[in-house]
Amino acid sequence: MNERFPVIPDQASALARDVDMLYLFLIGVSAFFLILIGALIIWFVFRFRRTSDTDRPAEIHGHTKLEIVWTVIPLVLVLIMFVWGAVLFFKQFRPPADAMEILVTGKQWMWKMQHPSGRWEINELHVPVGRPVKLTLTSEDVIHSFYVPAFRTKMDAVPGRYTTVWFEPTRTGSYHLFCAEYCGAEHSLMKGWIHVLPAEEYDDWAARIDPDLAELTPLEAGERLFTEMGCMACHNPASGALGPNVVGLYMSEVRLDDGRTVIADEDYIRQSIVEPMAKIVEGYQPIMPTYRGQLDESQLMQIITYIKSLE
Amino acid sequence: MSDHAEPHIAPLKTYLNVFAALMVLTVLTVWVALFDLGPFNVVVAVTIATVKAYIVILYFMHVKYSAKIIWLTAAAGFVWFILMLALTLADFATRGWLPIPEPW
Amino acid sequence: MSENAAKTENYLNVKHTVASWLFTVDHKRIGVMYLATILLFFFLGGVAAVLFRIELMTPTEMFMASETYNRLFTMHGITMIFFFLIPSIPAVLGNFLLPIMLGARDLAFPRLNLASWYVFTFGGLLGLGAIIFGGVDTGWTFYTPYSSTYANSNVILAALGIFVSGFASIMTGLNFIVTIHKMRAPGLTWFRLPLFVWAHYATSIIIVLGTPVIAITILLVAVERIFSVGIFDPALGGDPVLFQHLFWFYSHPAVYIMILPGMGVVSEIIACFSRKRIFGYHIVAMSSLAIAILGFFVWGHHMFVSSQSMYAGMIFSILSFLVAIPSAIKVFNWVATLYGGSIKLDTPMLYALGFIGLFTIGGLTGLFLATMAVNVHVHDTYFIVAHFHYVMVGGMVMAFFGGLHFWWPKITGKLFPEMLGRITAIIIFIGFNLTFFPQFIVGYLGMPRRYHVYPEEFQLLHVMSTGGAAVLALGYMLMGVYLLYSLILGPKASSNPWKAAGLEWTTPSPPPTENFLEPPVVKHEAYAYTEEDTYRDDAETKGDTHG
Amino acid sequence: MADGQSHLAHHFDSMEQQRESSSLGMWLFLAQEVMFFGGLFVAYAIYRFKYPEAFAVASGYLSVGWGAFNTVVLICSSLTMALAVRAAQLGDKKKIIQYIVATMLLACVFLGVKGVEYTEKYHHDLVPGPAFQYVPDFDAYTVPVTAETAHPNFAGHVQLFYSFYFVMTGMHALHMVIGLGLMIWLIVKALRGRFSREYYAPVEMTGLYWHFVDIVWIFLFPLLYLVWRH
Ligand code: HEA
Ligand code: HEA
Ligand code: HEC
Ligand code: CUA
Ligand SMILES: [Cu+2]
Repeated sequence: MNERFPVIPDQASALARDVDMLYLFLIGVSAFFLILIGALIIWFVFRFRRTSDTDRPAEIHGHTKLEIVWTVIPLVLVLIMFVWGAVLFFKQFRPPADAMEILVTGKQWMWKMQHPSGRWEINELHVPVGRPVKLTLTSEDVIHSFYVPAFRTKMDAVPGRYTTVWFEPTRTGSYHLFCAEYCGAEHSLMKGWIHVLPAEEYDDWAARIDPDLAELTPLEAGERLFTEMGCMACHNPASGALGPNVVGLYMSEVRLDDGRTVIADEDYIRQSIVEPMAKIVEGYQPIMPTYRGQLDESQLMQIITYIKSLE
Repeated sequence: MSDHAEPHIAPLKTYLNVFAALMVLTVLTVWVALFDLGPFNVVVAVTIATVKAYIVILYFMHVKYSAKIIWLTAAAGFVWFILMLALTLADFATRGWLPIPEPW
Repeated sequence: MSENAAKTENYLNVKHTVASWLFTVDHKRIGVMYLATILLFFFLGGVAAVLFRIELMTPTEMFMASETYNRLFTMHGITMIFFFLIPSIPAVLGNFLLPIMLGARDLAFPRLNLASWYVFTFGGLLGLGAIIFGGVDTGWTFYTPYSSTYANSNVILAALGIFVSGFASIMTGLNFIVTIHKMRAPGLTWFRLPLFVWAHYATSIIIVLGTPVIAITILLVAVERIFSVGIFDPALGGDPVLFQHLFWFYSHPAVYIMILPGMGVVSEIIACFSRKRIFGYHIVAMSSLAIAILGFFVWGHHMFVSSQSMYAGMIFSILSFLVAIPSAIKVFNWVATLYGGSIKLDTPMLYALGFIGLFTIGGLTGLFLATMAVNVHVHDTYFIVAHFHYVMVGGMVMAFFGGLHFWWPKITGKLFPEMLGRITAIIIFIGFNLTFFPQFIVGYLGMPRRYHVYPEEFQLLHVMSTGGAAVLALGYMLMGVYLLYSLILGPKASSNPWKAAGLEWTTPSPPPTENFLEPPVVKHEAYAYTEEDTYRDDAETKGDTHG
Repeated sequence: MADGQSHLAHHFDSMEQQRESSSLGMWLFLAQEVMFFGGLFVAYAIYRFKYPEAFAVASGYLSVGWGAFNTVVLICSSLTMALAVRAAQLGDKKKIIQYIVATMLLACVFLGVKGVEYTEKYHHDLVPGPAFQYVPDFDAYTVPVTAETAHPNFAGHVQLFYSFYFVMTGMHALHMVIGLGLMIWLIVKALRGRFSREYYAPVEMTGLYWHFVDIVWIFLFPLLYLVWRH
């Protein structure tokens, strides 16, 4: 399209062109009716303008044939729109059986994605060109919506359930990823990029596990994980809120709700994270979710390092 | 609009009969609930409740003797409710279905 | 005051005390009180819009934080929809005109009508309270679980405000239906009713059957927040999408509450300024009912990508298309009415023609949205924002101001400066298109709505849009100025300055307390522009009232 | 608009027009009420559809005895209300008052029983909210282990049932309290001798309202108390 003043976004997926075709059809129909109605109004206004205050136009009650015509034509047109739209819609949401699966979690205010190779990403998603990719979406808090304009696709990530969406990138390059469902203060920052790589390049890329986290010191990575994994929501050192304050926790005495006391060593902290129901701190509800499977061991180590550092 | 200039006054007996019918249906609905009819327990319970509501509306609320427009208004409320329920359920009931296959 | 006015007592000059207004049961005074109240909300909502439009001139944060931005668009949406647009035509023009058009002395339940104004104002104050005490940031749609659990703002107060004002709306709707059924003047059969009345009849059906559902839904959100009982909370197995069903069950039909009265107004104006009976009167009347009824069953088209079942989506999609047909019929019939007429482009007519054009654009883009595959791409982008401003602002607000100008002489007894009126109408038309047309483009390009910061490539279109908003604000400002001027210094209006048909033009301007000097008897169909007595005006006949 | 002799408001032409208007108005109000409760019933239906077992188990903690008793009480009150309206139609002022008082007494019995039930639920920690605690009572009630009952969120689903139990019965009770208020107003009017064979619309309207409240309960009873009793 026109580079200076684009009206249609990049077409970077197999279905983008199909959606645009339908869009153009709709524009065609609309333009036809708009021009027709506009022209008629202008013509009538000039042709039948009031020339004297005593004008008394003749009465016209209606015209049944005409009315049938302008009921049936739109009816046929909208039926075409419906069928075309529905067929394409099913295509948009029927992933091919061989699609590569990526897990996507939305949370205030970022996207977390995990590749089949196990590699995690945040707010950026690398995908291979020419291979169908199926995303399984969920959310940890409120509803978000995974939106890639260049692929003409969008799906809500709903807490408590899994939804799916798929696409087949057809052009390499970087494309916008947006959160399209309003989700709170930084909704407009919950965006990122989709990087479409040549297939081999993607395979190489996916095999390199965790370069980001490895570059940070364990303490930094732990701190980062502590916010990114949502620990802050309940263990904010400032407010404490839902969960006990973990500042100064390390090696302190903790009273449990069954009356026992334990010393909060590394093992205890680790168990609190992966098996939170095992030992409940006195005065708190057993609401902490388990992080088993979400944090790999190295990440657990990093978080524990961070908690230990809190004085 | 109304068919009657003077309001219809139903005989006492009508009210007592309706009352008796409501009582019988109440006993019936508790009694039926003691059997395992699978999904039909709800169906039966709601049907009995609907019958009860219907006779309350007809006799206690005098719709039987009222103008058509009252009929229509009373029916509109219930019909709209049923449509709301039906279309919402249409979503929840078909969520598990797979997309229509290929040629679509 | 001219000697004529000194003689006749009218609803405005019977009494002047504040109490005589606050305790009035006269539908005309209540209509005027509603007018003042909703214009205040329109102003508030508009100021919020102008503020965040300025912020949107730059892709990065300019002068407000994201929290402020979110509170502003939420306040804008809530005040504009619940406290301005929904009551706009029904509670102001409908209240004022419906009994007069029916030849009745008042609405069926005058005290209920007054109660509705109080309830509405109370609801509005709760809403204002929510804004003053920290604001609300959920968007006008209140999607759970954000609104029920996560939002850190005054959701409860705002929810109660909407809950309460909903009942005001129900009272008005109920009153209208009963009045239309039971209080028509002798000779006024159903198919002699003006289309304005038909439109309000259809609107009232939606109000009575739809509004209670939003009331209970929003109450559930408040209950969930206050007691944390987890009705829509996924942590307990609650379903956030269920909230969307219940919300849109009302809020989609509500968009027809927001357009049908406008269509009624436009029918009156077009008939008057082309001196013709509306082409295909019966079909236009019935299409209002069809829209009201069918419009109830399309709500799921707001939820195509919400994880709603695809099959339910298909049902909602096809029904959405079907409900477009009666709207199409109306548009074609209005255009056909112009044919062979005697057309005069006075201010109200300019608004009415603007309505047809803009509503058509808005409605046609509604078809884009009902097309499932396209909806997936444009859902929750500026394309939606453009669509609904075209129908709501280009449609209903245009109709509201058109109607206000049309009946201004009747309501206030004063004339407004006609030339200024026409110029303003044109300014508003241009400003409107400049504001919202670019949003279709930026929306299709992928710009999501409710975004405080955005990628740079969208800036140009946003700047155009903000420029348009400035023109639009200028237009409204101008209108405010000359209407105020007319109210105080305007020349006195005669009973029928536009030479229009309709019972309201047979009574003096402003009308007497009981609406008519003599109980009217209706002898013609509506829009009897071929009858000579249609053109009678007391400016010529000097207060002569026979027949 | 003197309440005394002429009950015809200034804007109506005849008593008949006025009576028909108020009755249509009341019915529209009731249609509105149907949709108001309708929203709750739809939400209830969806959750019951999603979590049938949790709802069955949860409902098991309600007392069918109290529920059935209250159903009978409410039907009786509907009868006395209908008779009050009939008395009004016949112009029998004394009977109007007697029947309304009877209706009010029955309503108080109903609300009293609800109070007992609510306290009971409170003591069993079945009031939804942070304090909600669902401890399966396997002796009183055998819960088969299925995919649903084994779901980690089972207790949450039980809580959902109780959220609806309280919101629905609470909303219903609120309507009854409003009805009681209306009946007090009726008694005052009746004592002042305001009603006659020509003018008794308030009694009739309150009657319609009361029967509506009864109908809501007719549906609530089986839906809340009788989910699973075999
Ligand atoms: C006054 C308000 C109003 C009106 C009248 C309409 C009218 C219509 N709307 Fe709109 N809509 C809104 C207000 C309104 N809408 C709002 C506020 C939202 C967003 C809410 C939010 O998310 O915040 C919205 C969102 C919205 C969506 C959801 C978008 C999304 O979020 O994904 C959809 C989807 O189907 C839709 C469709 C329609 C349709 C099909 C019509 C039809 O009724 C239009 C019918 C009219 C015409 C068709 C034009 C006239 C016809 C012709 C000139 C002849 C030619 C006709 C044919 C060929 C058929 N609307
Ligand atoms: C009746 C409904 C209505 C009306 C009239 C308007 C009017 C306007 N709206 Fe509205 N808008 C909505 C309903 C409406 N809107 C809704 C429902 C939303 C969605 C909210 C959500 O997402 O939750 C929305 C969202 C919305 C957005 C998207 C925000 C986002 O998603 O981030 C934008 C952006 O441009 C916008 C702009 C405007 C503008 C410029 C006007 C202008 O037309 C306003 C012009 C009016 C005035 C300016 C006031 C009167 C002026 C004077 C009396 C003169 C003096 C005043 C000054 C000089 C300031 N609106
Ligand atoms: C939903 C809220 C919530 C989240 C999210 C959460 N926690 Fe907790 N956490 C709690 C609660 C409540 C307790 C106390 C009850 C218990 O022991 O289970 C707790 C207890 C703990 C304890 C034991 C504290 C003590 O004083 O004994 C540790 C350590 C801990 N959490 C670490 C974490 C880490 C690390 C994360 C993030 C990866 C996290 N929590 C996320 C709520 C949460
Ligand atoms: Cu996440 Cu918006
Ligand atoms: Cu809609």
